[in-house]
Amino acid sequence: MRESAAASPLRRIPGVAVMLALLVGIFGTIAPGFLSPANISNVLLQSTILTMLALPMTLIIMTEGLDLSMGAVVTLTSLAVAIVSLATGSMLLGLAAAIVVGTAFGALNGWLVAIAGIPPFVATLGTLGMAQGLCLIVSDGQSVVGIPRAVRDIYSATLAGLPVPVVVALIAYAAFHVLLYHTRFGTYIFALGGNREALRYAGLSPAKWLIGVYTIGGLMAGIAGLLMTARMNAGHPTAGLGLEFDAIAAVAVGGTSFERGNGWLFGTVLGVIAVGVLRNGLNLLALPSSLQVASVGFLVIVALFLDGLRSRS
Amino acid sequence: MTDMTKPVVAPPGSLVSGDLMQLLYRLSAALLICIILSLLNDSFLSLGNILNVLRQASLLFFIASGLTLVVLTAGLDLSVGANVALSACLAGTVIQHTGSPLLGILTGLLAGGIVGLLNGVMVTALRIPSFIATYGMLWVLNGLTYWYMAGETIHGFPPGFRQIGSGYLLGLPIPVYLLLIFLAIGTAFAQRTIWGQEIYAVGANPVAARLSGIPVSRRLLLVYCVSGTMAGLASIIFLARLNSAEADIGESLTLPAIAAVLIGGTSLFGGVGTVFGTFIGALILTLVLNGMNLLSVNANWQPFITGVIVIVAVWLDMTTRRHKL
Amino acid sequence: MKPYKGLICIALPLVLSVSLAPAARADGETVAVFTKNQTNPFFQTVRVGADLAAKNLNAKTLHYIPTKPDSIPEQLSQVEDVVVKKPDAIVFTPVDYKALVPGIEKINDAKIPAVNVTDRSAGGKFIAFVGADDYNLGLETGRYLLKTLGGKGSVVIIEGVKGSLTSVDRVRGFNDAIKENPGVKLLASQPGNYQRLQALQVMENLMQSNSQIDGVLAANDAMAVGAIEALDGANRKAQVIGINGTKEAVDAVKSGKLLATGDYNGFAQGCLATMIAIRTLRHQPVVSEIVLKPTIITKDNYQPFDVALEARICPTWDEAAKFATK
Amino acid sequence: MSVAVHETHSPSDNGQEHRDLENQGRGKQTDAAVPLLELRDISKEFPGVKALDSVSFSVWPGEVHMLLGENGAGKSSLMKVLCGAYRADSGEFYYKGEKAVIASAADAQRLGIAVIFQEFSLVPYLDIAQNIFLGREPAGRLPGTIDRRRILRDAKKILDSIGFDIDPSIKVDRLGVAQQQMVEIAKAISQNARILVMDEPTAALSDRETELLFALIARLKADGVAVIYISHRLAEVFAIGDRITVLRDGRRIGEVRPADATPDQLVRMMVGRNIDLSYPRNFAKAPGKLLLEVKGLSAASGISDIDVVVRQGEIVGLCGLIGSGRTELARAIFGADTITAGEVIFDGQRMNAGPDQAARRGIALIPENRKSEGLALLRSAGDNLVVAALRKLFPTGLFEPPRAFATANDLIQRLRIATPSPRQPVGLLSGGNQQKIVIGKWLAAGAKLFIFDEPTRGIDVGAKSEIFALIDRLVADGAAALMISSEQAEICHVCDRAYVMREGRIAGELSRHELTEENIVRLGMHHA
Repeated sequence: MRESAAASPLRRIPGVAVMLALLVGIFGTIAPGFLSPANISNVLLQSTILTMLALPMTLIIMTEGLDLSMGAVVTLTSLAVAIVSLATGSMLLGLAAAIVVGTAFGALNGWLVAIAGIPPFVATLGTLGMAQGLCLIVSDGQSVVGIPRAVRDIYSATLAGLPVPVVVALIAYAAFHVLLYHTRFGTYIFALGGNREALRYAGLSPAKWLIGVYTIGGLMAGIAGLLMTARMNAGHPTAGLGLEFDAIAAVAVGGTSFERGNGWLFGTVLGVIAVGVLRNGLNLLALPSSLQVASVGFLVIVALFLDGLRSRS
Repeated sequence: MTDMTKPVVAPPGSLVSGDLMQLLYRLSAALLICIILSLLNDSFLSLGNILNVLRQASLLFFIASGLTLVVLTAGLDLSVGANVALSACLAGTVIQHTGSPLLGILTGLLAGGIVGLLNGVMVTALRIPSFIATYGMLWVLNGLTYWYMAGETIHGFPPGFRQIGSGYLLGLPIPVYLLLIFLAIGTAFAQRTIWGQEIYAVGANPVAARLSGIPVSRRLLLVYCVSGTMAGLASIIFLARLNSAEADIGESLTLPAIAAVLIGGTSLFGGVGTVFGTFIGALILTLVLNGMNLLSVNANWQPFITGVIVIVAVWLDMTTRRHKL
Repeated sequence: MKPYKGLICIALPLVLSVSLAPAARADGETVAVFTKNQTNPFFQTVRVGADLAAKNLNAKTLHYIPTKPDSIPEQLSQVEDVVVKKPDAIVFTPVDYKALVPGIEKINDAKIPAVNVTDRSAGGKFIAFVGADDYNLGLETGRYLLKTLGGKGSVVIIEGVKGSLTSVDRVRGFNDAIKENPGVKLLASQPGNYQRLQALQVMENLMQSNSQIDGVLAANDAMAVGAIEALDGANRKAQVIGINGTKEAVDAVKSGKLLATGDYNGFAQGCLATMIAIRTLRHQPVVSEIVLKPTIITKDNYQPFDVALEARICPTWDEAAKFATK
Repeated sequence: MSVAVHETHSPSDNGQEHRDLENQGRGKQTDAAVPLLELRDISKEFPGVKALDSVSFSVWPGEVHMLLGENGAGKSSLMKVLCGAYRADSGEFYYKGEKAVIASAADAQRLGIAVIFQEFSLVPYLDIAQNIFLGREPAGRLPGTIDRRRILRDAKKILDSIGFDIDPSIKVDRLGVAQQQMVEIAKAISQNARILVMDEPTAALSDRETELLFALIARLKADGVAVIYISHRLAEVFAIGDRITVLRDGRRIGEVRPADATPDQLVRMMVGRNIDLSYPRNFAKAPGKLLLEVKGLSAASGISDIDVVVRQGEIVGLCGLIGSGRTELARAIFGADTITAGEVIFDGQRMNAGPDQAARRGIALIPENRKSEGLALLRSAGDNLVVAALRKLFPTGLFEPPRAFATANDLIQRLRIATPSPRQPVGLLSGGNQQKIVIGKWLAAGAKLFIFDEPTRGIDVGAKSEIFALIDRLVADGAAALMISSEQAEICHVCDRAYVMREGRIAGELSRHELTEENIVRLGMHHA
């Protein structure tokens, strides 16, 4: 892997941005109603949950890590929101429960990776199973319904003309931007992936900060869980399974490299939107679903290939 | 090397017996599970059930064994499951149209191999990280399979062919023979051929391997091809086993296969691991599911328990393998 | 199912007349058809039925299927996208009968007439529901098996996906059928998640712990066939029944491997739901609920079902009206 | 005073001993009666090895204390103990005469100890400022945030103070090795380090950069900073050292002042036996037939229009400043980089199919960065020794462990590689032994042309002359060598001819009798 200098975000901007522009251009011309405000807000709305996961996933991947458990954990936190808010009638308690569950799993991931020294892929593959199992156990495979209106309104309500979930996602992005580029924590995240020894020599404990990164992942999974439940107005034991791969794909498409802590937060957002636009556009064109399935794969491969070209030149 | 996640290990290269202990650990773990299960349920130790476990483990092993080589080169193949599905569907069609199992088998192996080759090309020529490349491939394959099958099922194959999956020979299921054969071949390939050695070298340090005159790209291609072809083989066993092909058979196979490889002690950082370990990994996973069925444990617990096992197994690895530096 | 008993011959001209009659009216409506996944053969039968019905009425269908099988978020997104596209009508199978309610409400808000097919949604407004009675299917096929066993012996149930409407009702039907026969002993009831391989391995394991199994009640055909493979593999015999009446199952019945399969008749469901949708658009009278009576496909009556999907023929509206339960 | 005296001394006497030794030597800077930092009877043991055996050692303000010793002598262990990476098993630390504890990096920092490792402790995708202040970022208004303006300002100040003129907001992954080292030093200074430990700082530097570094060290001395300087280059030891401590096998052999010691003396102390510094080399044999012919070679890596020939029995030098294209040429010949023009003819055949072809035909590349490019550190010595010879040893393609084991063992004996067994992971061996393994790998493969890239970098004198003796034997047996080295002395000693590169081109060729350091420098220099 001798793509050091070229891996810098700036040169990567095209990779995903070009792609997104291309998709928007194509669908804008051939897909009826693609550029209608209603549809645009659809795409954004549909991208929010994935964004909430892809942001922390970017940080985790920057530490040369991975979190395969995210999808399952979101599902679990979504169930937590449903069950608790159903029992207590309070949306906030539901959210609190979700955040507690999510953070706990995040911390567990962090502990397994940083302290027990288990490779992230393995550790989170394990916790993926655990979370999935818990989903089935707490729900016994049933959807949880009859949730208080307050929860659902979160998804349908608007704030300053923007749907609340979009606002939440925007806030999340702003928060992550500040976190990564303007705080010590962010600096140490670069170091965790780029040169862990540097942290040790600086008298800092890499383990501590690594746990922090994974915990943030869990926290975001908790918040995303609320959105998920709000969207379905129900908790369902399989609702979020597989989202982790979508998130990882978005991060990769967004131009964050899996080596030496070279991450690009905004690219991730573009990546998420690109995937969303693709699916939405194909739906509007009502192309055969099998084609839609394949096209997602092509998007991922082509985007990575473009970045590959760029990083070699 | 002081990086906690990358322990200094004495790897299983021909000259190191370091991993022998690891295999013993695993064998004893498997045995322990057996003992516990046989205490909890008397029908467990019946010959029938043991063969049953072996036969179920064989399906997992065929996929996982090819995957092991990929992981040995510090790569990953997320497309194996989807590959199995596509290969099975193609092979199934051929058998039904030509009535010739042989042609069908060739089709399955070929299809799997080609998919593997494409993965290899993406990883070597296009320099896409294997994790992402094979993930994209997974979607492409699913798309193809869905389109090709259009929600139909291919079923009903010649009895002769189905023997491969369900037949017995001298009281042993035929898949078990295949399992033993490919276990032997896989181990021999990894430990007793220079290709195997070169694969270990590539996994341990691709740059050094290249500057030692090892054709890294070609070895990687080889590895992904083998992985794909083994998926093709697995698809054949599936066909013969289920006597039918559906678009969704592959879905539930990928993660267990990866889990088997990891439980088997193959390191994701490459250069460390054995095919035999993967076999034991597959065995352990199957034993647990079998036991849960016998004890009619609520199926909801299965993913949870599998997850715990993966973590524990690998954690034991790291603790037993890490040099105190 | 009843209309097929010898009806095909006379059905043909009727269908033609049906298809010609509205041709005079404004036509070419688009119907968006939502199904759960691209992998399960059953939904293919629904889609084919819908396509055929639409063709007969000079309308066209657009299919929306989650790329990840049974993915709730994806179907929700597809609903949102389709609402933008504003098709004339929607035929809807919810991936999850509870979690999709918000999606259906979006459809209602957009004032797009929708027909609920196969899985009865827990909420939202529909013109009509078209489906089969899972409970009675389970009950009838169960009864048929137990009758064949002579009301005694030991049986196992292989359930579908835990918590899914179909599985719950079908298994309830099985159990009630068993209760009616005190001589029958239920050995185990384990989930095979509607998956062939899982059913096969569950069966293999059950055979280890139970030396004698006389009957297997599987909640769908794929699992029934999987169970049969397992039995073959162990050279053991048992009577097996499944549900759905897929092509594969019919062949298995023909060859005597499968005792019987309850006809879920996705094809008719697809036809009728689409017809109702289009008739509504054309202000023709419709019914608000059609629940197909359970039909058991056995060695004696499989012939009419032993035809390629595309070759099947939608029931005419007059026949359809007969099934109306509301 | 004579070295012999020291060797008989017990550590405690030594403490006494070099104190007064200092009082003569030190003079100017500070009048402290006690050393800035003193280590007494420090011991550190690893399973099987006694890395440090009651080592005593002290450093005074404003002096450069050279640390000499073969690899495995305990230098790096001592350093790790100093910076708190290792915890000593026994022994005591005294800071300005007070008893102190160094149990962690934090402790070391508190005492003002800063280490500059060969593998830099920099983060590639952070900018220079963030790297300098890693872990000590100035707090911004909001909790946890960083005061961007201030961190840049402070960084600029530090960089100026060491005369390094660069924009602190540049990302480190854009910097060259030398620049990165400057950042490392700036980092140390910013921690107002009073004790600066440098491990082979000039290993990767060109002559000009080295001069800059020495100037900087002089400035630090003037500020009363104590520098502990580890080096294998005797020339440097005499150039900048105030005191020299020699370690061997984890024990402190003795301490001398440059004025009182001769190179031979130091070498004898280091290796415990006499070594002829003018590496043995018999030029008797006339060069044999043409082996390598490079015609008008250009490569994407930035070399152009290169003509080079190497004959059997020759050692051909390849000199030039760092970045003049030497390594790139080596890689191009080996087929590791893509060629854009010209051709490489080896043994009469045109080479065009990458490293595996080159290796098969008999070209060997011993890369400069052996850890990352020469070896699989996790694999065993044996595995590494046979990896290049697999095809040759097992033409059938079937791998026979016993045979591989035998081959490995034989090489280990022949090259006197210090390893408990072929099963030992290479990562646990010393630099010299690792280098021997890289060479041994190619001996097993039966290479005919050996391309050495800085073969003696980071290798102690003992191993050095062993390796040169080895090279001499190779060419005597009809092989040939192309040797890249920044140490002109070496080139002049051992090479039959030498090419000098400049800016990616061959600046000239020097025959045996023209081969002098002056000529090399003259050719290699950029003409203004």
